[in-house]
Amino acid sequence: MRVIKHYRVHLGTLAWILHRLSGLALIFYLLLHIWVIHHLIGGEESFDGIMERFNNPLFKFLEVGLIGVIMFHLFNGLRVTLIDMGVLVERQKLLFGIAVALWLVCWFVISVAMISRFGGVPFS
Amino acid sequence: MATIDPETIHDVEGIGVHNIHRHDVVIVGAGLAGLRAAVEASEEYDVAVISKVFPTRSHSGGAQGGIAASLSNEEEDHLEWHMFDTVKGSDYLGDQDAIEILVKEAPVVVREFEHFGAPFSRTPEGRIAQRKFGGHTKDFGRGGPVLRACYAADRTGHVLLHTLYEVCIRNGVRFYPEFYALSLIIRDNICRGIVGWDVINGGIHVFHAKAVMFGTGGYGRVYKITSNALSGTGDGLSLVLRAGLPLEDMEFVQFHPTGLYQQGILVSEAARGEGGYIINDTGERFMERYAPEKMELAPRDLVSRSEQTEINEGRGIGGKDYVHLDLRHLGSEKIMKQLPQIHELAWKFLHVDCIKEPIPIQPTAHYSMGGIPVDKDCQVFADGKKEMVQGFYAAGECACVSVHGANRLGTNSLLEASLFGRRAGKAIRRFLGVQREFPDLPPDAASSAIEEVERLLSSSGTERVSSIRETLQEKMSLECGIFREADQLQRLKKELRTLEERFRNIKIDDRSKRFNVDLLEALELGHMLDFTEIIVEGALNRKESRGAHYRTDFPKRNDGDWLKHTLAWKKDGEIIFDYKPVVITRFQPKERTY
Amino acid sequence: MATHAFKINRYNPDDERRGHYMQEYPLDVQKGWTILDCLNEIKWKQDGSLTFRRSCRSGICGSCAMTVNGVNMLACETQALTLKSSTIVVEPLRGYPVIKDLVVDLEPLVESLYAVKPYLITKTPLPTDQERFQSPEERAKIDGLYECILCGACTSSCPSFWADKKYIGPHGFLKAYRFVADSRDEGTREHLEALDDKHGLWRCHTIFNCVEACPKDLNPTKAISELKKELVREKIG
Amino acid sequence: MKYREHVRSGGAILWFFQRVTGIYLAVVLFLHVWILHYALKEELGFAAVKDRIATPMWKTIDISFLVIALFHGLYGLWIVLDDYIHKGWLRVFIFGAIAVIALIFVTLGILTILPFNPGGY
Ligand SMILES: Cc1cc2nc3c(=O)[nH]c(=O)nc-3n(C[C@H](O)[C@H](O)[C@H](O)COP(=O)(O)OP(=O)(O)OC[C@H]3O[C@@H](n4cnc5c(N)ncnc54)[C@H](O)[C@@H]3O)c2cc1C
Ligand code: HEM
Ligand code: SF4
Ligand code: F3S
Ligand code: FES
Repeated sequence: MRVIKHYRVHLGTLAWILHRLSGLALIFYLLLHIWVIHHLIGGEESFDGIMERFNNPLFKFLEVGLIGVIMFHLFNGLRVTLIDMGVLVERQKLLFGIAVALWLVCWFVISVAMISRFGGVPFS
Repeated sequence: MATIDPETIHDVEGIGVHNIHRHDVVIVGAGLAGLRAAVEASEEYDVAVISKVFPTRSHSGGAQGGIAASLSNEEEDHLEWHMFDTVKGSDYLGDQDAIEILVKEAPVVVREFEHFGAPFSRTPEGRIAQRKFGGHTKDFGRGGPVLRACYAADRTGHVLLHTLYEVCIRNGVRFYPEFYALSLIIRDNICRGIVGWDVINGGIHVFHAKAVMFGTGGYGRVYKITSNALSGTGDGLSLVLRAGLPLEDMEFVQFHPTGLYQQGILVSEAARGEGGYIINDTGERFMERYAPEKMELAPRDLVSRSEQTEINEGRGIGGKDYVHLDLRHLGSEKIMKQLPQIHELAWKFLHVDCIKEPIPIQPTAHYSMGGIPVDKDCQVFADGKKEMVQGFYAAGECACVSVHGANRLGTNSLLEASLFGRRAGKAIRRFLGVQREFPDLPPDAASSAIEEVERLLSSSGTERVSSIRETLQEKMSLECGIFREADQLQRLKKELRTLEERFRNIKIDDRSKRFNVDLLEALELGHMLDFTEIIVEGALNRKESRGAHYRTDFPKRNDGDWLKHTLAWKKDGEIIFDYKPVVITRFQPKERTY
Repeated sequence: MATHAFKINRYNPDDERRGHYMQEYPLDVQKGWTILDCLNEIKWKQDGSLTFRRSCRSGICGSCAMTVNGVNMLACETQALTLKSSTIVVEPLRGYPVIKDLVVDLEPLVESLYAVKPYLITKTPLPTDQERFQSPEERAKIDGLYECILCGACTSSCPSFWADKKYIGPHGFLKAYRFVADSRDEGTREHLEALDDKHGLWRCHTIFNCVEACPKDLNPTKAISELKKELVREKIG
Repeated sequence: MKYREHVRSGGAILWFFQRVTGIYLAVVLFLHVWILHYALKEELGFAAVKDRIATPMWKTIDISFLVIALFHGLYGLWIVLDDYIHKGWLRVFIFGAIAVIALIFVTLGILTILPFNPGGY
């Protein structure tokens, strides 16, 4: 009905949208993951075989992305929890900045560790 | 908000309107006066409040400085001192019996506000905090300024209005927000209700009541520079005039000395109460020359006149029509704690940081001392003096009890609105204890209102409402402002006639029924034109200077001829004057110096 | 004296077929004009049918909240030139039903206000001839809460409200907390009742749009976080 | 004006739980990352995983991780849907579906973790 429905995306909205999307992505990943792992209890060979298949650049890339999603949701989740506890409510933007900084640092560090060592399946 | 509760709708044969609502009490106006009466009456009766704006949008919410009561929370104070200041402030035109009630009940009213939940600022001991305000003094004017104005930072009106609204919700008061009162139904001196316009959906509604109360506020909007809201158009006054009732003391219009330059938006007197200076182009605190003792805290009429004199004599800042309000010496901490809203206003509207710069100010039309003549229980006089209209009450700025006489002291009007609103509520309860029946509704109850709306909606002339209104405002500011003179007023009188001519030839762009602000502005202009004539003729008629009314051709107060209230009717387009004596009990008129 | 283009949402309920559309008005904006001054100028000089609410024009009555260039604000205290844009898009508050042009139906706002029992609830008898005492420190606890002008800018900016029209909204929460935080109030339970609700506090996802929108610089999110804690404390001990 | 109808939600405890589980997940996730990518010295493979999971402590941790992650995630999913879906029957259906999913996947996960015994496989 209305012509324009644009509302400016403030920092808080951005954080919320990303948190929502990352949360949804994670729950679907988790379900998938449990399903896959369940099928692996067949024994050592199939497990390692599958792991071997995951050990290629494409899956490494996807995994790095996954770590990014998890780490964002984690740090923003902690930000939200702090705000709920009444910590730094008036400085939420600063808090978001801190969360983003920690997110990027952790993402980077873990990704480097992951790529430089071996293919691993998170949640295993 | 526009939903109608079917329970309140009653059919009455032969009245061609959408709905008829029946309530014991119908109150028009949701400012402090209206809501305080609603709180009182709703303890016992079914009360409806009709307001052209949503209740908390009423103009009372804009009041900043405080509400007067001699609580002695901060220092010694007495009822008698408050009474003396009010009488003297009124330039001895205030009725002293009414003023006595005002000062006596003030502490009760303010404490009740606290009991209702109003978040007043507090003293270190936890009592209601008080500050200084212009014209309020110790020891019958012999001492310095007294701490008498009870306040909540500089949002006093806002907290009182919201508190009353909240108590009304608690008491189950029925609100009709965004309903515009079109006419009063008075026959044989008995008030039977009002006719209203449903702004949101369009349509005429009749409100049938045993008692009607008006708290419709002031009319600052007839001036160009005013502190009043855009809705401050004094509608109630012309509704009363049109019902054939008189108005009292309309020539007394208060100009507040500190309006934001060109905007008129009020910088509360609290700014001076907290110690602000007013300075002219040469950096002089010129109030030294006009009121050596009270300086900036002299009453408003005096400070405004002094300011205007400075401006007229070329000592405005840069020769322009404004002076400076300087708060810098108060320091940022005090400004942010006690006057946060002023800081915000100056910043948002003038881009002035009052911690670092002085604020450009000019006098601004602020308050109407006159209004609907009522007795001490707020019942409206049919003849202005003795005879009463049954079931019709008025309180607040639209009424004239008269406690402010020729000039109101700051903080006395929030007090008046709530205190007399409360009295009106009590009087209505007493009245309804006796009057158990609804008076009959005449079959033509709504006809004049319907006619008016239809005429305006179908008007197809050439004049814009806004251009007539602008001319009116400019002329009023120029020729019936702080300084008045016979020639100017005569000219203005003629001008008003042409404006009325032009008004008959208006066109409105919006012909729809729903939320038609164009129609409302036309209705409001009609009201303004009706009663400004009385202001102008009253000013012309009163050949003396008293309080806010200053005639350059009669610069002295003249108690011999003019220590009396003006009553004015409008009959067949002509204005008829009558007078009534001022009630003087304790304080005999003296020369008024500060 | 820059020429601005005002793009204003128009809607006339009598012309449902046309529905909502944007109408453009050119205007020479003068220094010092607020958005409200501009709208008045358009209404008074160009098109009398343009409809919006206004009253105090000094940011205290709450009438003129609307969406300007995609953000909720009070038209009367926003300088047009500080927007630094020559196109100014003005829309009615989002989330409320539109009555006409820029005027929205605030019934939902009032309804959720009523829901939190927005008045001081006391049980101990009042002192006679005296105010209740409240120390300046206790009084300071409701600073940042009592100033709300019920303009609706906050709730209308909240994505949770866009999704759920019955959401009580930040203005309701702020009002509830204004009483919960008041040392004189003895009705915490009553105020909280409506908040622990399907349309209540738990619908707030800490988005902070309300804080960004509030023209009085209040912080509903802070009030909300206090209320959530209060409710959890009540449930869990 | 009538007061609106009050619809109880019991949201307080669930809301609180969402925070607590979030914090728990944060701790366990870091632990997880640490074990996988830093502490583990050998190649990440079945053998490594098996030995770790076989201990009772890790079983407890992993099962709680599983249950709590599922709770947090699925309740999170419900929060999101709750915002946008207002039709009564659809809500009941979705809520039921989520509960069923929760049950299935908890069972599935536990069936995966439990069989790991020091001597098993
Ligand atoms: C900026 C400013 C600051 C002030 N500061 C102070 C102060 O510090 N201390 C002090 O004591 N006084 C102060 N005053 C004065 C004081 O605020 C007013 O005199 C007082 O609030 C008037 O209250 P009221 O209830 O009579 O009317 P208002 O609050 O003006 O209410 C009028 C009501 O009538 C309704 N109404 C009007 N016409 C119609 C109609 N046709 N149909 C339906 N409804 C209608 C309006 O909608 C409104 O609800 C100040 C005034 C201004 C302008
Ligand atoms: C790592 C630590 C985690 C923390 C600290 C955390 C924290 C949070 C918090 C505080 C919320 C509530 C947001 C709100 O109500 O507004 C939330 C929501 C959510 N979380 Fe997590 N979480 C974590 C991990 C996970 C994981 C592993 C998943 C997936 C299984 C997940 C899925 C979700 C979902 C779907 C939501 C709902 C999103 C929304 O309400 O917008 N979270 N999380
Ligand atoms: S909290 Fe702020 S934005 Fe919300 S209604 Fe109150 S004043 Fe307006
Ligand atoms: S924007 Fe809405 S979601 Fe919460 S923090 Fe404010 S109420
Ligand atoms: S007109 Fe009152 S807040 Fe804008």
